Amino acid sequence: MINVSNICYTYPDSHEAIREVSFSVQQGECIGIIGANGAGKSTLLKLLVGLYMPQSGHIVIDNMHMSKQTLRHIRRIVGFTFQQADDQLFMPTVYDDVAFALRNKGMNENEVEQRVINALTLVGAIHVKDRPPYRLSEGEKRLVTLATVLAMEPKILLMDEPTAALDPRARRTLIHLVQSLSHTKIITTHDLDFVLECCERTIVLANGTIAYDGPTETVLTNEPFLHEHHLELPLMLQGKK
Amino acid sequence: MINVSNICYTYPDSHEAIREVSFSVQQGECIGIIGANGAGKSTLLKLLVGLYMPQSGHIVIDNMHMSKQTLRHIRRIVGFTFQQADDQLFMPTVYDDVAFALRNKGMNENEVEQRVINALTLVGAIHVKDRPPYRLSEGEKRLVTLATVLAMEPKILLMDEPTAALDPRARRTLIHLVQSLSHTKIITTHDLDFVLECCERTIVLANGTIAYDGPTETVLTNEPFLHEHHLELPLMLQGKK
Amino acid sequence: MIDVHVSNMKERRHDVHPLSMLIITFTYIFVVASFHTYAFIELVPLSVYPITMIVFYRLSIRHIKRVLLASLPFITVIGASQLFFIHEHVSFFHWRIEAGWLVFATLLVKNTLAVLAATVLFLTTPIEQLAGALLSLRIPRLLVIQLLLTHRYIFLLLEEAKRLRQAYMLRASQHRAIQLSVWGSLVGHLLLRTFERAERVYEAMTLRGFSIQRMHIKIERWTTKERIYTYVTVILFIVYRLVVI
Amino acid sequence: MHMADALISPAVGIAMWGATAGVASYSLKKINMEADEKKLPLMGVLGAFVFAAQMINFAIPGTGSSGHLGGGLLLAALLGPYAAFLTLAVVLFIQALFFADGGLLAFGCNVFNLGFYTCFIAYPLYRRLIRRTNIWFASIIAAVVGLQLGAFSVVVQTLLSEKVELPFTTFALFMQPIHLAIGIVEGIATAAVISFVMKAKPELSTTTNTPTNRLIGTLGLLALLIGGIFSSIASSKPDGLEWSIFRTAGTEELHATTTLHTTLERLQQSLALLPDYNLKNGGASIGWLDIGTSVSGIVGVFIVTIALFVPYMMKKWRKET
Ligand SMILES: Nc1ncnc2c1ncn2[C@@H]1O[C@H](COP(=O)(O)OP(=O)(O)OP(=O)(O)O)[C@@H](O)[C@H]1O
Ligand SMILES: Nc1ncnc2c1ncn2[C@@H]1O[C@H](COP(=O)(O)OP(=O)(O)OP(=O)(O)O)[C@@H](O)[C@H]1O
Ligand SMILES: [Mg+2]
Ligand SMILES: [Mg+2]
Repeated sequence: MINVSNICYTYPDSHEAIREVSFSVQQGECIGIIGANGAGKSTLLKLLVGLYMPQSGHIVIDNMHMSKQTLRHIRRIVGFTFQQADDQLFMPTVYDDVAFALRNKGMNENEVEQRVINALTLVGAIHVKDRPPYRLSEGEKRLVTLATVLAMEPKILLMDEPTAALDPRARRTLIHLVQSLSHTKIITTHDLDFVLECCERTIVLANGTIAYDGPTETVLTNEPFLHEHHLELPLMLQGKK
Repeated sequence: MINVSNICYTYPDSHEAIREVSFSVQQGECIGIIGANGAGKSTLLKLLVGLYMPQSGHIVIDNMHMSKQTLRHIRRIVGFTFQQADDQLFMPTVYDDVAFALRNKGMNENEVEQRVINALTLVGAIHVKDRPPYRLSEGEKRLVTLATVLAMEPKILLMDEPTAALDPRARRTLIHLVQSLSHTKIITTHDLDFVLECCERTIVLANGTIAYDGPTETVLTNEPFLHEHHLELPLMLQGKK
Repeated sequence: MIDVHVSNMKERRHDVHPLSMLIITFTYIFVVASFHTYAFIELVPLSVYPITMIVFYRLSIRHIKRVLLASLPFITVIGASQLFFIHEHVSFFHWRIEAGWLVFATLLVKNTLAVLAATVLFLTTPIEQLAGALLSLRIPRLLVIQLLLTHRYIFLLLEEAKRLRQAYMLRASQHRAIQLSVWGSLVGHLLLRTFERAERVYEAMTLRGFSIQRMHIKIERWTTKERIYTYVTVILFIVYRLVVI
Repeated sequence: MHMADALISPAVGIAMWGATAGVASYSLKKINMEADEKKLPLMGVLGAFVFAAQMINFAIPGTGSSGHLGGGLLLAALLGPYAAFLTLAVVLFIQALFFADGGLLAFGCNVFNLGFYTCFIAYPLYRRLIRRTNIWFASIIAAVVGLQLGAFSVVVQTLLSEKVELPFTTFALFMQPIHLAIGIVEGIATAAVISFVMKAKPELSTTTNTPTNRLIGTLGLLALLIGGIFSSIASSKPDGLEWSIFRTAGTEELHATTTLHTTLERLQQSLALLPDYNLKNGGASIGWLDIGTSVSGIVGVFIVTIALFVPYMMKKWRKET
C-alpha cells in the first residue's frame, strides 16, 4: 500500500530532518510513529502526502510513484490531519468545512448532509455543527479536523498527534474509532498508551532515522530502549508495576 | 494569593463560557483545572491574567483588585503560557525570545545571558538556543514558551496545557520541575496523570461552572463522577486495575 | 520562493556596522541612479563594490540569483521597449550601434547594481542591527518597532498561509487555484486569526514587560574606524561619479 | 507596479522620499500610538498578513487565470488610513530590502504610489460609496481609482526621471488598462475578505477612525495637480522622444548655465576617462549638464508641489477631525 525507500529531506534552512528512511506498510495496517520532540515525525507524515518533496529516495503509494503528476491522485485517497488544527479549518461554519471536500467531488446535497452528520456524530462534535470553527476551543477544533477527513472516506489515514488537546472521553472515542476503521492508518503521537491500544506495529524515529520498526508490545515494554529515545513506559504499564 | 469571586464571562458572540465561578488559592499551592473540551478552562486562565475582563465578579491577585490600572502590576508577578505556543514566540531567535522580558526590565546583558541559559537548560531546550522559533517542531516550541516564563521568575505560574506536544521525557522533566518550584501554580490539562503527580488540589469545570473543588486523590478515583464530566481514571490507575 | 530567502539568514556576518552599511548602500544606489541613459561603460566599474562584498563575506549566491531573476521581467519589458522608441545610432568607441540597445544594456546594468547593493545590505545586516541603525538616524521609534514586529510575523504568517493553502489543496485536489467564494472565507479566517494573534502577541509582550519606550533595541557604537571606512567609501563613490561622466 | 531604482533619477527619488516622509510623520502624529499601544502589534501583524495573503491565489471567475490580494485598501478599511499608510510603508520597506522588490531609492515613489492614493483617496471614496451602494461596488471602484492614480503616478515619475525614452501616450495607454484589470481584481478580493469578516466579526470592520468625507474633494485637487504638473512640463516639451532629442540637440537654455556648471564641464572634460557618447544627429554631450538641469527643474517642481499640497491637505484634515 505504502512503500518508502531511502528518503531524505532537508529543510530550506539546511536543517536535516529525515535521513535515509525506508519502510513499507500493508493494506489495513495501523502504524504508530513515536519519538522525541524534533525527531522528524511531522516531517515524515508531510512527505507522505507530498506537502514536501524528498530530496532523494522514492515514495510509492497505492502503486503510484509520488511525483508532481500523481499528487492529485494520491491526495484523493489519502486523508491527512495536521498537528495544528487551526490551519485546516477555513469555512464559515463547521458544517461547511466538513462538507467542503464532498461538495468538491460533486456529491449531491442530500448525500453530503448524511455524510457530514455521520462524521460529526462519529467523533462526537455534532453539537458544534453550526458554529464558526475559529471560535471553538482547541479540543473542539481537533475533533472537527478529524471529522473532515473521515467524511472523505479515504483509503489511507494519516494523523499527526490526533489526541493532543482532546479530553479523555474524546480520546477514548477516537481509540474506538481507530480500532473499528479498516483503513490503512499511520499515526504519530506522544501518547504511548494510545499506540499500545491501537497499533500492532510501531516505528521509533530518532534524529530523522528509524531506530526501531516492529511489533508494538516489544518496544513499549523495553524500558532502556525507550529511555534512550526520550520515551517512557506507557502510563498504563507504569501503573502496573 | 488569588481570590476569584462570582466571575462570569460571555464571549462577544454571546457564547457564555464562564458562569459564577469562585475559588481561592493560597501561596504555594499547585492546582489542576480539568474538564471536558470547551468547558472553559482556557477562558478561565485568560481571565486570571486579564486577557479578558469578566462581565461580573471580582478577581483579586496578590491583594490587588484586577482592573485596567492594576493590570501592569499584576502581570509583572504572573507568568502565563498559552495553549497555542506559536503566539508567544515573536523574536528572531529562541535566545532573544527568552531574553525579551529580562531586557525589558533593564537587566544587564551578563545577567540576562545567565538567566536565559539557565531557563533553557532547565526545560531541556538549550540545543535550539540560536534557532528561529517559528521553525521549531511543536514540542520544541512548547519547551521554549515554558523557558520564557521561567526566566522571568514570576510569583504565580499559570500554564494552559503545558504537556501537550511534549515527548514523554520532556513531560517527565516538566513534572519534576513543577514539583520542585515553590511558586503558586495553576495548570489546566487533559493529562490526568500529570495532575495526579503534581497537584494536591483539583478543580473540575463543567460548562463554565465549578463541578468539584477539592483534593486530587478523591476526585481522580471517583469513576462515575469522572465519566459524567468527560473524564476517565488516570491511565496509571487504569493500569493498576 | 520566500522560504528560500529565509534560509540565508543564518549565514549573515555582522562585522560592518549597520549604520555604515546603510549609508554606503544609499550613496551607492544614488550614484548608480544618477548616471545617464547611455552610461553603460561608466557603470561597469561600479560593480566592484557589490562583487567585493559578495566575495569577501561569501554571501549566498543562490539567494542573490533568485532576487536578481525576480527583478528582471519588469525591467526587461521597459528596456526592450527602448528598441522601438529610439532609432538613433551612437558611436560606441569605434562602432556605430543602435542607441536603443545601449539604453537597454545600461538599464540592465543599473538594475543589477541597485539590486545587488540592496541584497548585500540585507545579507550582511540582520534586521535587529538595522533597527538600531535606523533609530540612530532618528527614524521614529514606533516605526522601527513596527518594522521588527512585521518582520517577525511575516515568516510566521507565511507558514500559516502555506498550511492553509495546503489544507485546501488536500481537500480539493482537482482545483488549481482557490475558488473566489472559498478564498474570501479562507483569507478571512487567516485575517481573523491574525487579529486574535495580534491581540495575544500584544498580551504576551506586555506580560513580559513590554512598552514602546522600554523595548530593547541595541544601538551599536559607531567607532572612529567605522566612520572613516564609511566616509572613505562614500567619497570614493562620489568622486568616481564626478570624474567619470 | 513597483518602481525600480534603475528607472528613476535621484531627484525624483529624493523628492518622493520627502513627500512620503511628510505624509508618514503626519500619520504618526495622527494615530497617536502612545495612547493606543495595542495598535502596534496589530499593525505589525496585519502588515505581515498582507504579505502572507499574497501567497494565496484565487481563481478569477470566468477567465481561467488567477489573482491575489494587494492589500492596501483592505488595510485602510481595517486600520484607518493613517495606520494603514504606515503599515504599508513598513511592508514596502521590507520588500525593498529583503526581496529587492522595488528599490531603496524608489522606496518613496512606491509608498506614495501604492499607499498614498489608496489610503487617502481611494479609502475615503470607499467609505462614501459603501453607504449608498454595496460593498462589492464600493471596493471595486475604490481599488480602481487608487490603482489608476498610482499607475499614472508611475508614468509621471518615470517620464520625469528621463532614464528611458517612452512617449507619454504610449506608456500611459499601456499602464492604465493593465491597472484597470488589476484594480478590478483587487476590488473583488478586498470585498470578498471584508464581507466575510463583517459576517464573522462585525465589530472589526467598524472600529476604524475615518477621515473626512471632504477628502474626496482632494481627489479632484490631486488629479488637477498631477495633471497640472505634467501638462506644464509636457507643453514645454512636445512629446517623449522628440522632446528629448530637441533638448539634447542643444538649445540655448541648455548652455545658459552657471559658471559652476561650465567649470565643472571643463573639469569633466579634462578628467574624463572614458569616451563620450555622441548622439549621431546632435553631437552635444549628455551627462553632467543634462543631470544638472533636470535635477534643478524637477526638484523645483516637486518642492513647490509638496510645499503647497501637503500642508493644504493637512489643514483640511485637521479641520475636519
Ligand atoms: N519549517 C521548518 N524549517 C526548518 N526546520 C524545521 C521546520 N519544521 C521543523 N523543523 C525541524 O525539523 C526537525 C523535525 O521536525 P518535526 O516537526 O518533524 O518534529 P516532530 O518529530 O514532529 O516533533 P514534535 O513531536 O515536537 O511535533 C526538528 O528539529 C525541527 O526543529
Ligand atoms: N473566541 C471565542 N469566541 C466565542 N466562543 C469561544 C471563543 N473561544 C472559545 N469559545 C467557546 O467558549 C467555550 C470555552 O472555551 P475554552 O477554550 O475555554 O475551552 P477549554 O476548556 O479550554 O477547552 P479545551 O480543553 O478544548 O482547550 C467553548 O465552548 C468554546 O467553543
Ligand atoms: Mg510534530
Ligand atoms: Mg483550552
